Amino acid sequence: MTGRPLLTAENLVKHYKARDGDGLARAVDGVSLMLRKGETLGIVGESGCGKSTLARLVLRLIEPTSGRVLLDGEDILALKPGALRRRRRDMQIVFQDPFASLDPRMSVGRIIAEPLDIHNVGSPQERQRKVEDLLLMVGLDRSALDRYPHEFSGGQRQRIGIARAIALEPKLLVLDEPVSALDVSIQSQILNLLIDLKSRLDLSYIFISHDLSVVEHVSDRVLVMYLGRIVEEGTATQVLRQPRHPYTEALVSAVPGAKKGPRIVLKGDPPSPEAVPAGCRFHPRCPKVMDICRHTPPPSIAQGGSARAECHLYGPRPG
Amino acid sequence: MSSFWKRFSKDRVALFGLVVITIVVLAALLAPVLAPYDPSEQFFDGLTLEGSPLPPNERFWFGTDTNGRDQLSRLLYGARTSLLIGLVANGIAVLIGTLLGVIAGYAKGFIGAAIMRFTDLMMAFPPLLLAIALAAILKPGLSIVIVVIALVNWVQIARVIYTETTSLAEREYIEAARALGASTPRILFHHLIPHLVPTIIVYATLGIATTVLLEAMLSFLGRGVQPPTPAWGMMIFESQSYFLNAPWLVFIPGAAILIVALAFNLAGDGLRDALDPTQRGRR
Amino acid sequence: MTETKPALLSVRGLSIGFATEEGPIRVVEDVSFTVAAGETMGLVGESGCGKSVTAQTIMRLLPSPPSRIEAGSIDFDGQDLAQADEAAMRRIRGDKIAMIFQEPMTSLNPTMTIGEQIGEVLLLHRGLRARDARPKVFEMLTQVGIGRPEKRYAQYPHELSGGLRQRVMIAMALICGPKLLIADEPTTALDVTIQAQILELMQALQRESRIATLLITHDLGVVEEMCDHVVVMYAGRIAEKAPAKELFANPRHPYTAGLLAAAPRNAKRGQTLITIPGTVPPPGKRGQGCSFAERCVRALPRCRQDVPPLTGDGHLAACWNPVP
Amino acid sequence: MLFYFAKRLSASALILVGVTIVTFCLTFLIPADPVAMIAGRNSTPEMREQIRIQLGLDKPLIQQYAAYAQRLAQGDFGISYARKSEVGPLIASRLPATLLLMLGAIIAELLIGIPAGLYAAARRGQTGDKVAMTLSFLTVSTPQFVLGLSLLYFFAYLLGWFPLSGYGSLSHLILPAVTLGLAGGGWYSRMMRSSMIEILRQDYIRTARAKGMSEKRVMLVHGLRNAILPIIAMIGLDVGIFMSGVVVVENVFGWPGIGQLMWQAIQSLDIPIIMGITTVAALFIVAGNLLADLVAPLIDPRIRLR
Amino acid sequence: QSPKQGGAAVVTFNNDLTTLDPQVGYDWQNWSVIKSIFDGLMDYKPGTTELEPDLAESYTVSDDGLTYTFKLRDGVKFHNGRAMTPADVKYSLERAVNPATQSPGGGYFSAIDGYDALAGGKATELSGIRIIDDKTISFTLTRPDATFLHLMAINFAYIVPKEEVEKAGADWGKKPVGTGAFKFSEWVPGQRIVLERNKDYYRQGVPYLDKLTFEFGQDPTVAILRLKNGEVDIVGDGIPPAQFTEIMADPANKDLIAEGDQLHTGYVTMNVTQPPFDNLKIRQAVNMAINKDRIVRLINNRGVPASQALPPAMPGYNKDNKGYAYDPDGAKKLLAEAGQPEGFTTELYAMNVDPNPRIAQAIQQDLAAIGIKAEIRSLAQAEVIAAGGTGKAPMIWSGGMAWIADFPDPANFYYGILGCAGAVEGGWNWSKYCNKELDGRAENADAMVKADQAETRINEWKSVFDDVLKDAPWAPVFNEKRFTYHSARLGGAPSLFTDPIHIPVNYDYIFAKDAQ
Ligand SMILES: Nc1ncnc2c1ncn2[C@@H]1O[C@H](COP(=O)(O)OP(=O)(O)OP(=O)(O)O)[C@@H](O)[C@H]1O
Ligand SMILES: Nc1ncnc2c1ncn2[C@@H]1O[C@H](COP(=O)(O)OP(=O)(O)OP(=O)(O)O)[C@@H](O)[C@H]1O
Ligand SMILES: [Mg+2]
Ligand SMILES: [Mg+2]
Repeated sequence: MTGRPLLTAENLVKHYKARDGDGLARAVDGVSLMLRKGETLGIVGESGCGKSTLARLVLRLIEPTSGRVLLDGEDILALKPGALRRRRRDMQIVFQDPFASLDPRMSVGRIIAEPLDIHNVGSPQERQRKVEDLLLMVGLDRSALDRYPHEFSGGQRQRIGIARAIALEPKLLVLDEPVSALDVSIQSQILNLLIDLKSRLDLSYIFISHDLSVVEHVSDRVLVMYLGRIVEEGTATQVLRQPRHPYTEALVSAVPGAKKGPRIVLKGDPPSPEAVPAGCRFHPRCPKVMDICRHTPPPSIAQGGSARAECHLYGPRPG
Repeated sequence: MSSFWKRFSKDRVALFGLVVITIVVLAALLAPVLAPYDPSEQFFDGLTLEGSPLPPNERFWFGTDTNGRDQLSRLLYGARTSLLIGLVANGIAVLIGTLLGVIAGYAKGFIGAAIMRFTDLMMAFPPLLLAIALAAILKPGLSIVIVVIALVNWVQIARVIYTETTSLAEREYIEAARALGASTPRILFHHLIPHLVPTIIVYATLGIATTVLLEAMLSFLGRGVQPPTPAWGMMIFESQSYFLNAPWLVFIPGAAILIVALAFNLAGDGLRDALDPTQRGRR
Repeated sequence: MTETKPALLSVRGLSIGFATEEGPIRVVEDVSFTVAAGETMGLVGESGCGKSVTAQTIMRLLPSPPSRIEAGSIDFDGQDLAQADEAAMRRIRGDKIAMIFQEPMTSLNPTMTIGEQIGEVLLLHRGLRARDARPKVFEMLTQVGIGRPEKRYAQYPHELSGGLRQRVMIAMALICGPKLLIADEPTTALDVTIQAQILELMQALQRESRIATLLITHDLGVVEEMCDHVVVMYAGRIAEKAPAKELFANPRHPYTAGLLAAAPRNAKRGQTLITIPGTVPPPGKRGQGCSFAERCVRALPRCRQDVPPLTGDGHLAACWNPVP
Repeated sequence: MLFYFAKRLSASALILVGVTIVTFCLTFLIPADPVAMIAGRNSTPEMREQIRIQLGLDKPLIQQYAAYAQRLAQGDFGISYARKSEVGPLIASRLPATLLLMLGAIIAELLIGIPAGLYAAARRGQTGDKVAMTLSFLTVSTPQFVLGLSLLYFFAYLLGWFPLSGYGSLSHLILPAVTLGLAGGGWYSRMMRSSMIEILRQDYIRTARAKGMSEKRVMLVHGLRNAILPIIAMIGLDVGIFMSGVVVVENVFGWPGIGQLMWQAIQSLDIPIIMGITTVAALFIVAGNLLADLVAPLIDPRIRLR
Repeated sequence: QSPKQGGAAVVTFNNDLTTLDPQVGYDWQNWSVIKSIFDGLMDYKPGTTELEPDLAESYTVSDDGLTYTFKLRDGVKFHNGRAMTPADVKYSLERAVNPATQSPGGGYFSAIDGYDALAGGKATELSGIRIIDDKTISFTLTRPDATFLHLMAINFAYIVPKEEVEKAGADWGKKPVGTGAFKFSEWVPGQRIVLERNKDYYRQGVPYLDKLTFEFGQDPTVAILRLKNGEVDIVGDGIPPAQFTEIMADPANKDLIAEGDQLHTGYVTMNVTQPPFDNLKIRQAVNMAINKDRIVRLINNRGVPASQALPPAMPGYNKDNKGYAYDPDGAKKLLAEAGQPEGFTTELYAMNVDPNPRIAQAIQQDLAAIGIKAEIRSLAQAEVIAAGGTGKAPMIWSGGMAWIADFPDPANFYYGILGCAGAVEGGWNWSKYCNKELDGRAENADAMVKADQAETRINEWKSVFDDVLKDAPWAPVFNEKRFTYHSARLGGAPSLFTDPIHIPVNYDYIFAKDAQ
């Protein structure tokens, strides 16, 4: 657990032009993170909190408003387009939606071969063999080669997406909700596959999910995001068994069938990144809200070990 | 490929379209063999004593035109011109429209805006005037006709393709391709254009008849295929005022255009379905 | 099964087929269950096992062709819906049986205000004009926890968050006071915190009005919290049927047991999860015998030949070799 | 919102300037000598030179354009070569007829396209659908002159339901409007069909059905509003497409619009008229697109977000 | 049936009327409408080409032929009620010549003294016109001009009231006020022009019609249907070729179709200044190659093969000159003699309105038969005229733009289209044929102004045209005949419906049979 850093992101900010009016959507608003080699970093948070945006930012699939991303010490954001494309060999992504992320007009064989084609890996025969190996590795058989995505179930498609992502043997694999669209029985198959591949191929994961139990199961460390910021971080057990931030507490208690004490039902909807509340962004929904929360953004406060939480509860109280 | 053919050949309607196209193409190619007469020979007895064209009869199966020429021969030879125009001119228009539309839709930003403003400009321009003016710079001839028609017709296609591309570009699999390190041309040609094929086919087939008719308009204005070279559109256009008195002059070439257009449409639908893997074994 | 309350909905031997290009397929086979007034019945199972088809068939919402009720009856309130004509169904839909769907994002018409869409139900079944329906709509909006209904009335779906939209869907479903509510994965698309809100709302509404509910989900956690009885479906058939508590404490069908075991929350962190190998066979590729046999660790030779009947007393399972 | 429209408006203005430049250049490429037309058969070279100077044709092109643009900005389209009268009022006097015809054609398109599309969508895959779609394809491919004369012959001459020619009443409008709009109607029926089929797959349609709504009502109340959007966008473009059509249709039906004027101007290469009409047409095309942009959000509120 | 006063008639045209300004209007369509609104000093007897005084009561010519003195008629009033005076005559002619008017006919009056000064912008009046008293006006010419009386009968010399012209300004062409048989009443742009009977017309008893409506934008095919329906009385554009046979064959139409000659020749010009048509033999070969009979059939026999430039109805037409007979073999021989046995490639321009492209194609085939490959340039009228004016076009088929005489005199068929004056850049002599010797003989002929010289003059013209034919700058093809189809309601002599001067119809004398 003490590998050297593979990926570092510093103070990443992504502001979109708001879809409505001329305001800003603060999709990601000052996020720093660090992923060590061989580690799995889990990111949880509600829909719209900026998880996917963050994932795209660290892969530079979108350009950040500001911030820095270092992969193996190299500044990804400084790369020229051509160099960036070559660098993509080292960083890959698996998307949430196995239906949307595979080109419906490409055969599975071509889909998996595409990264090899793009990066000109080996001879055509070698590629062909590699594609077959990859299929086997993710638990599909050769007959899949000439078939098309729509002929597969969600779980199988996700396997295809994973095969495509690992084809280039990347160092970093970002998994953006890879199992959210899958059935429980399939979900466990894919999670097992991911855990297995990680050790076999020496991968490091950023694992995004809104399912706490899944994140807890696979992650070494966990970040909790709320409205574009990381409100809590720490080891998986720390964060999910002893949540410190009121938001994490609510999140953990809300899981149906979890039966860990009384359920905390938050009032109201998650506010949109186009109208970020002043002070602590969570204060309008926070059951433990204090006066200070309404105007002063909380600092990030260490919680023992590597854990931190952005909450006034743990800060010096005024007066 | 073979599976494509298997699926296409199962579509009986499409197959019918293909057969019709094949027949027409063959007829065009074999015109010198099939045509009973020289298409530009104006028979002295090809007109009545009063100078009216002859209705279909034993000697002239499809009647004669207003110059006393054999309509059947003109139809056969005209197929060459009209198919060429319908396919090539329309094809080029579709090509230009697709490329510009897809680039504008995917590139967004300045390039996209520039292309779309240019399309808007072209759109705001009566195509007829554009055709006349363009043709005025260039000396008339078949290849010029093709170029002119292509330059006039791409606009609408570009618009439609643009709109469709902007929505396609949002798809996750496009982003997936970028994440793999795919270059822009690769994304355009491997991931975007294949999805535009249905739209392209619709426009390509719908454009055939209009293109053939636009050629007629150009001919009328002295910018089209030069007489006495026959072309279907021109055959209709020249004699459209005869349609009450000598209906065969209008309806025979008209039917030819409609049949070919319809055949391409049917074959196009079949092609579209056969090319679409998601249609395999689906209703 | 000891039926203490009279059945409001009683599905018997329901089989549903689809006509496809590759010939007819049987998607739901011999499904029977009852929902008593005021009761919440859970219907769980993997994607594609036929939950939605069953639910939509009760509402007769599936277009026919291609769908077809091949056998069975659907007795609701003394009427066999399987035989009812379209006009009769129209009177029942939205009035006596209401339905809410999984995707609150797409289940509302983007070009109509939510007020119009809720009020429309009253227009259809009570003949009220939009003006007269308004106060009732306001009332309903308040009831499902949407504040400032005057403002919300004129808003369009895209102006609302997912949780609010699902509340709108619930309001729309309940405005005519139906006897049966069919909720097809009502919280699947929502965040946990919002899901918690909606589930609480549904529980509260049920406590008040005692509407019988058929709750479809694939989340066993939700079933555990919400349901009195549970039906577990697999590949178009009922695998297990039992009171909720009994099922979770003591699953008898290997499939149910596998599902429960596969959930990560029940596993040790980082360890290999228990899985059910393979996938659900799609309709049309379901051979003879038990469809689960291929994936089943407890399969016997017999399982591949004969379809097991649903047996048991109160806790029923369709298995030749049930978990003891 | 306002900003968005200001932007659109300025883009439109730019397009119009572009159109005037292109038109101006193009008309100079057309090899005709207006002076010879005006001066007639008995003119002397001196007279012709006089006329050339009067028309300003002796000046460099740039200067001519500048003068043209300046006059245009003041609403002055110049003097027709053949008619010796001002082009502006000439076009203005014809414009209402053409606009009326286009409006009629748009209504005809919608009245033909939408029901046919709905019908085909409701019966997709069945014979009715196939017949409707084949017919729609044929309408797109039929020459307007032939169509116009056929309609005229049968409905006006043989049956006498409509006047043979002229302008002024609704019954005059129907045949030309149908002729001009039929092809578009065929187009729209295809668009309507495919977008309706797409819409009918949407979840909210299922919701509507679950409310106990009849299929007809589902289609008309919930489907139509959403399915019609792509057509709205197309209507904006129609004005441009109609510009070629009105030339033919107005000639067949004796409709006193700018199409006739354009045709005669092309014949006599009356360049001020050609330029004037092109500019005015561009104005209307741009306005049509703008209008479509304005109408779309009224139908689909989501579009306001842009 | 004898003519009655009253009733109305509807005439249709496909194209809009461009103007009703008599000094500007110069196409066959507005030509005759103007004739019904305005008058000149001279006119022709209805249905004939016979000159007679009109607004002039009488005239005298000086012995040297240089001074014409006209005595104006009494009681001629403009439609605005004012009496016409000699000042109006002077004003009108000056208006025609003044370059500001941009009159296409100003050149006709070049013989009047002071023409050059006014046309060149150096004067504001024609010094040759003198008002003698309030009924008399005289014209002094710089050279004798035998066509002068004809010139006083063409539209450009029609009398307009100055105050109305100035009041209307640029709109004058849309609000005409004349002295003619009909009074302008209404112009709905693009739709119709309505004329009313001028009750104060100086000629008693005419016109017969109370109202005359011209409808525009009417496709002739549709107009024929409307005529059959009784909505239209005269199809101004004539019978479309498509319907011609059918209409002629219908016995019901027997009395409804008037047939008459026109002062028209359709011809092919050959640019004599450029090879290969600078070679006489080649021009003659072309003349012999064209199968005129076939072309006449192509136009439904609505004409007769032409042997020479002048049409048969024109004074000076030489009955004895048979022209070049159809003789492809002879033509081939001539080509060979000219050193072009294999033929050559050239271009044939034609106007793109039916039947001209068809005629061009017929000519194309005939030329191909002797080895000449002519590519057809079928273009808008204006483009053909431009190509002819610049001399760019090797061959032009004149149809559609061809010479219909402005007045019935051979001179009118010469200077502009065959003489040196027209053979310049922008001129209408598309052959660019310029024969100084013939020009001189023509001028000599036109100097014969005395009544007793008339026959000599015509004979001289005859010889001029015979010599033109020898040089073969044109290949005359046919002389068109006019067929006018009118409703049964209209009455009048057939010659009125094919009036050689009032084309297509002399509206002043036709009448409505159903007039009350
Ligand atoms: N192109 C864009 N323009 C404007 N706003 C955007 C854009 N893309 C994303 N956003 C906004 O940024 C916020 C974060 O989006 P993001 O997709 O990162 O959320 P997420 O946490 O991944 O949510 P989910 O769980 O639904 O995937 C959202 O509120 C979204 O509306
Ligand atoms: N129109 C149709 N034609 C053919 N097969 C269909 C059709 N609709 C549904 N099916 C099949 O019926 C089966 C049951 O579908 P259903 O939607 O009921 O599943 P579900 O249990 O609701 O799954 P999910 O959890 O994904 O909603 C699926 O295998 C599906 O492929
Ligand atoms: Mg996301
Ligand atoms: Mg479902």
